[in-house]
Amino acid sequence: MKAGIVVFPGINRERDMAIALETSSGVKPRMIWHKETDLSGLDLVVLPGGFSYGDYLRCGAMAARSPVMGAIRAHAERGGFILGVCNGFQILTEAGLLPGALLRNASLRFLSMDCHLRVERSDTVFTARYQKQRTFRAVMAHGDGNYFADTAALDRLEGEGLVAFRYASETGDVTPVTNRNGSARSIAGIYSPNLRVLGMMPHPEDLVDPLMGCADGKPLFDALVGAA
Amino acid sequence: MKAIVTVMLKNGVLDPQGKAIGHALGTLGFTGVGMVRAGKIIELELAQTDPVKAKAEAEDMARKLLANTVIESFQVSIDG
Amino acid sequence: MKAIVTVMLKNGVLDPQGKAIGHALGTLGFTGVGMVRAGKIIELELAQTDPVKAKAEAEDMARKLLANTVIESFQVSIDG
Amino acid sequence: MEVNQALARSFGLNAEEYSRVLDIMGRTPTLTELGVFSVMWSEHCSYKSSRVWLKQLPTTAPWVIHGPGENAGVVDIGDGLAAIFKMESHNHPSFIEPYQGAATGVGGILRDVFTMGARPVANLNALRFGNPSLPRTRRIVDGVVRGIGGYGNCVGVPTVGGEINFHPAYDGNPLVNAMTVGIASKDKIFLSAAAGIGNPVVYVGSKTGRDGIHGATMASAEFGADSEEKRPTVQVGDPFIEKLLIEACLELMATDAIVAIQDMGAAGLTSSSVEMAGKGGVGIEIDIDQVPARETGMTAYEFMLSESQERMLIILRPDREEMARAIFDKWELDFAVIGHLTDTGRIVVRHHGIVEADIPLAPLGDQAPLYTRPTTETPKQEKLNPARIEDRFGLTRALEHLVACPDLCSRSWVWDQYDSTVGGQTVKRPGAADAAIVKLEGLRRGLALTTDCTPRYCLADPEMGGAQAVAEAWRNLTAVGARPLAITDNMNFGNPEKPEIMGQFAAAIRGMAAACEALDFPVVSGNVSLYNETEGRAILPTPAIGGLGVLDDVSKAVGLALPPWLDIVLIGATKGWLGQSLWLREIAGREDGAPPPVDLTAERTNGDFVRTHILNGTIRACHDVSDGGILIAIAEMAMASGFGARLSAHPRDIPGHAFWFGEDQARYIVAVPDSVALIRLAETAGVPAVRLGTSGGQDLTLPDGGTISLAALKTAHERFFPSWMDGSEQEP
Ligand SMILES: Nc1ncnc2c1ncn2[C@@H]1O[C@H](COP(=O)(O)OP(=O)(O)O)[C@@H](O)[C@H]1O
Ligand SMILES: [Mg+2]
Repeated sequence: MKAGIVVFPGINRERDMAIALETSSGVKPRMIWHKETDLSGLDLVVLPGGFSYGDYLRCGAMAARSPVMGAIRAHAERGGFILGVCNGFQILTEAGLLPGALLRNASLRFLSMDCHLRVERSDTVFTARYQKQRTFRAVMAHGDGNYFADTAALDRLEGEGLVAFRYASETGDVTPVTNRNGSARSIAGIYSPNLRVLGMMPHPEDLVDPLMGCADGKPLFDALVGAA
Repeated sequence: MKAIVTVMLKNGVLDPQGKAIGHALGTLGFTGVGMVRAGKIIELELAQTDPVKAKAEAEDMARKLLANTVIESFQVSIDG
Repeated sequence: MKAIVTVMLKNGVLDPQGKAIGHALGTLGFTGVGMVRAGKIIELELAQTDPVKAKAEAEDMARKLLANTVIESFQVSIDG
Repeated sequence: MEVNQALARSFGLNAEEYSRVLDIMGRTPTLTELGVFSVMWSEHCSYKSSRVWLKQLPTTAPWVIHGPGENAGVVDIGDGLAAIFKMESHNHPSFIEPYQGAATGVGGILRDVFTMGARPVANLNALRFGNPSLPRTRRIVDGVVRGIGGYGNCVGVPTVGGEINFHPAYDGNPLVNAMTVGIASKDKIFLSAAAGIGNPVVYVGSKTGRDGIHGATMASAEFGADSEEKRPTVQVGDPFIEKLLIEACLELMATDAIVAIQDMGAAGLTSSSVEMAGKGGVGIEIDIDQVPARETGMTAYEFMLSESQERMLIILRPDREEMARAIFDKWELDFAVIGHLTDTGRIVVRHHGIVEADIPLAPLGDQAPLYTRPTTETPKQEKLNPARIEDRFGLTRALEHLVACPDLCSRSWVWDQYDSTVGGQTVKRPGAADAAIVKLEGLRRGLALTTDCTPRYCLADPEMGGAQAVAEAWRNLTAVGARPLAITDNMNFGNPEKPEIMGQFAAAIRGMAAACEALDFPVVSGNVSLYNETEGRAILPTPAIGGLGVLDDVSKAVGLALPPWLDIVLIGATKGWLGQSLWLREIAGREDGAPPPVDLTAERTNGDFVRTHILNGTIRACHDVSDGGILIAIAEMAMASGFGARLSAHPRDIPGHAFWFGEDQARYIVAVPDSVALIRLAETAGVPAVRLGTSGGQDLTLPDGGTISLAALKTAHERFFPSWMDGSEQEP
C-alpha cells in the first residue's frame, strides 16, 4: 500500500504518523504539502493530528479548504483509503467527507490521557487485526473531540454500521465515565459508507512501539499496509 | 466598510461553554441568569463600499469559512 | 430581557486568530479584506426587566468574568 | 520627550549608570539610545547583581559542548547527538495575565533552544503559587496551566514534567519557570556571534507591534490623552506561528546559509542585535523602515524595544538570501533584510532616513554595571530533636492528610491538560517515574528530565537548600536509571538590593556549586529572576533546577509504580529529620527547624548503587524519598500501580512519625525480588539498606497495624485539584 501524509501548516503529529506507517510497512510514506494537488499513485492518504492553522476559528476549518482537499475528495470518490486522526478527523468533517462535527470537549479542557476504544466491527481494512467488541489502548490528546451529529445522522451511522470505535473501559463497557469528552453515543471514530474513510479522535500512532509501554495501535497500521 | 459576522451554535447543539459561563456566573453570586449562549464574532474590514454588496460578500465568507453550518448559524451586519 | 456581551481584544493586542482568518479568506480568493478581528459574543437571558439595570448587571458580569480586561474590551447591548 | 536623568531613572537607570551612559556617548543620548542602554543594562539582560556569584558555578565536564553564555546549554548525549536545554522564568507576565504570561514563557524558551539548531522534544515547567484558599491563586493556576497547555500542545512539543508548590510567599508573585529540551546533531550547533562585514541582517517570523514595551516610558507626558491605547500591551503568543517558525528555521538550518542566529527574546530587536554584533566584535546597521510592522506610527524606540513574540534575527551568507527567503515564503512567514554588518563596532539605527541611535558596542557591553551587593547570611535554624516533637495524629491519619494536601496531592488535573505524548517518543509520562523519559527517534537511547527545588529548605538555609535542589534533581534522574549529565537553573529571588536577599542568593549558589562539583553535574544554562516581591515581601528563595540525564537503552529504565509481591527496601540512612518537613508543617503546624542536611558523598554512593542495580535489572521500581518522607514515597508507588504493601516495624531509636515522615536526604525506595541479596550488596558498597516490607494486595498496612485501602488513599490523593477548580471552567 502506497501511503502519503498530508502536511498542513501547524500539523504536529505527521512525524508520529510517518514512524507508525514505516514501522508497519518498512517504507517511508510520502509527505504531501497542503498545496499539492496530485495524489495519483497513492492508496492511502492520511490526515494527521495537530493544530492546523493553530485550531483558530474552528479546528480543521481552514485546512479543510486548502488546495489539497480537492485531490483528497477525488481520492475518496475513486474509493481510495483515507485515515484522519484527531485534527485529521476534524478536517474530514469540516470538508464534509464524514458527517457531524467535533465540538469543544464537554469539560472545556484539553484531555491528554490514554483511553480504551471498543472495536465496533473488525471486517474493515482498518480493524482487520482487532477483534470485534474488544478494546485497544490509544492516546487521547485533544481539546475538541466531542463528536456531534443530529439524531437522524447518528441513527443512520449506527444503522449502517459506520461507527468504528467507542470510548470504553478496558473491558469494553461504554459508560458516561469512559466518555471523557462528551461525544454523542460515545463515538470515537466513524467510517464513510464504503468503509474506506476512517476518522478517529484518539491516536493509535503514538502507541506502536513496545518501548512506549504499549503497542496497541500497531495492528491498525499492520492491517492497513497489508490490505493493498 | 466594516462587516460584523456573528456565529452562534444552532439550537439543539450542546453549548458547554455557555453552560459553564452560566454556572460560573452563579458561583460569582449573579442571580436571575437564565440560558447563556456563547458564540463568535468576526469583524472584517472590507474594501467594498456598497453596503449591500459588502453584506453579500461577508455572507459568502461566512458560508464558505466563518461558520460551519452543520452546527452553527450566522448573521451579518454592516457597520458604516 | 436579553443582554448581549461582545468581547474583543483591545487595539494593539495581537490577534492571532483574526490574522489567520484573514489569511484563509485570502487563500479562498476573497479580495479586499483588510484587518480581521475575532472576538466572543455571549448572550445572556436575564430575569431583570429594567433595561438600564440589565445593562449594568451584564457590564458587571463582563468585568468580573466574561472579559479579561487586561487584554480585552467589551460592549453590552440589551435586546428587548 | 526630553532625555535627562529623571527620564533615565524612570527607565530604571540610576544616577551613576546614567552618567556612565553620558560618558560613553559623549552627549545626551536620544530616546532610542536611552532605551537601548536601559534594557541592556537591566537586571534581566546584564545580570548586574548576580554575575559575580554565578561565576562560582561549575560549568564544564567532558560532555559539555556549550555552557552558559549561549542561548541554551549543549551537552553530548552520544550517537553524534547533542541535547540543548534551558529554563527561563516568566513570573511577572504570568501574574499580570496568567494565560498569555505562561504561554509566551513557553514560546520564549522554545526559541532559545531551536535557535541553536535543535528540534524541541520536551517541555517541563516549575510552578510556584500562593495560598490556594485565595480566589486569585485559583485563577492564576487555571490560567497558567491553560497557557502552558495552549502553547505547548499547539506547537507539538510534549510537556512531560515539572513541579508545583504552594506557599503564601507567592501570593502576589507566582513563579512560572519553563524548560525546553531539544536535540541536534552534535556538529550542527548554531551560535549567535555575528560575522562577515556586509552580511545581511535578516528578520523572520511575526510582525512587530507595541507588545510589552518598557512600561516606564508610559509614565511620561508625551503619551497623554490616548494613553489607554498606548499602554504597554500584554504580549500575546501565537503558537501556530511558532510552529511554522520552528519548521522554517530547521529547514534553513539544514542548509549552509546561516552565519549566526538568535531569537528576539526580552528587549527584542535591541538585545538580539546588540548581543549578536557584540559577541562577534562587529558593527551592525539597522534600517527600521524595513522591519515588518503590525501597527502604524511606531517609533524607532518602540521598534527597538518591542517584545512581540515569534521573531528571530539571522545573519545570512549574502549568496543565500534568495534561498532563505524561499523557505520563509513557503511557510508564509515574514522575511526582511533589515540591515547589514559593519566594521564600525557600533550599532546604528535609522528610521525614515534619520539616525535614531548610534552607540559603540564595546562599552555598552564592557561597561555594563556590575555590582557586588552587600550580603547578610541567613541565620542558621535550630536542629529539631524528633523525640521532642509529639505525634498526636498517628501514622494513618497523618498519611491520609498528607497525600491530600496541596503540596503532595496528585497533579494529574494539571498534566492531563498537557499533551505529553506528541512526538511518539514519551517513555515515561508525568506521574510515572521520578524523571520523565523521552526516547530519541529511531534509537533506544533516551533522555531523562526533571525539575526540582524545595523552597522551604532554601528559606531556612539557602546554602543547604541550593545543594538539596541539585541533589534532588540528580537523584530523580538516577531513580529511573539515567546517568545525570548537566543542569539548567532558574534563580528566582526577591530584591537583590536587600542584603538578606543577596545573602540568600550567594548562599544558594554556594550550595549548588558544591553539589554540582561533587556530583559531576555542571550548570550549562540558566536564568536569573530578581525583584520577585510584592509590597516589600519577598518570595521564598527558589533556585529551580532542571536536570538532564541520558539512558543508553530506555528499556532498562524503571518507573515508580510498585509491582506486586516484591520486597520493599529503603536505600540510604534515616535519622528521622523533621525540621522543615511537610509533616511538621501540615500535621504539627510548624514551619521551623534546620532543613535536612545534604551529604554529597552519601548522595553519590547511594545513587550510583541504585543506578547500577536498576540497569542490571535487579531493581524493578524506584522512587526517591523527598517531600513527605518514606511513607509518602511508598504510598505514591502503591497508588501508581494499584498494588498495596505491608510495612514492618521501624528502628526503635527513632520515633515512628520521624522515621516514616522525616525528610533525610539521599534516600530511595526500591522494589526487588530478593531483599537479602540486595542488602548484602549494599553493605559491601557501604550503602545503608533496610527492608521495609512487601508489596501486594489492595491495602497499605502500616507498621502500627493501621490499614488503609488504596482506593481510599487514591480518592484522597486526587481530590484537591478537581474540587478546587470546580466552577472555574471559564475559557481564557
Ligand atoms: N507543572 C507540572 N507540569 C507537568 N508535570 C508536573 C508538573 N508538576 C508536577 N508534575 C509531575 O508530577 C509528578 C510528581 O511531581 P513532584 O511531586 O514534584 O515529584 P518529585 O517530588 O518526585 O520531584 C512528576 O512526574 C512531575 O513531573
Ligand atoms: Mg522525585
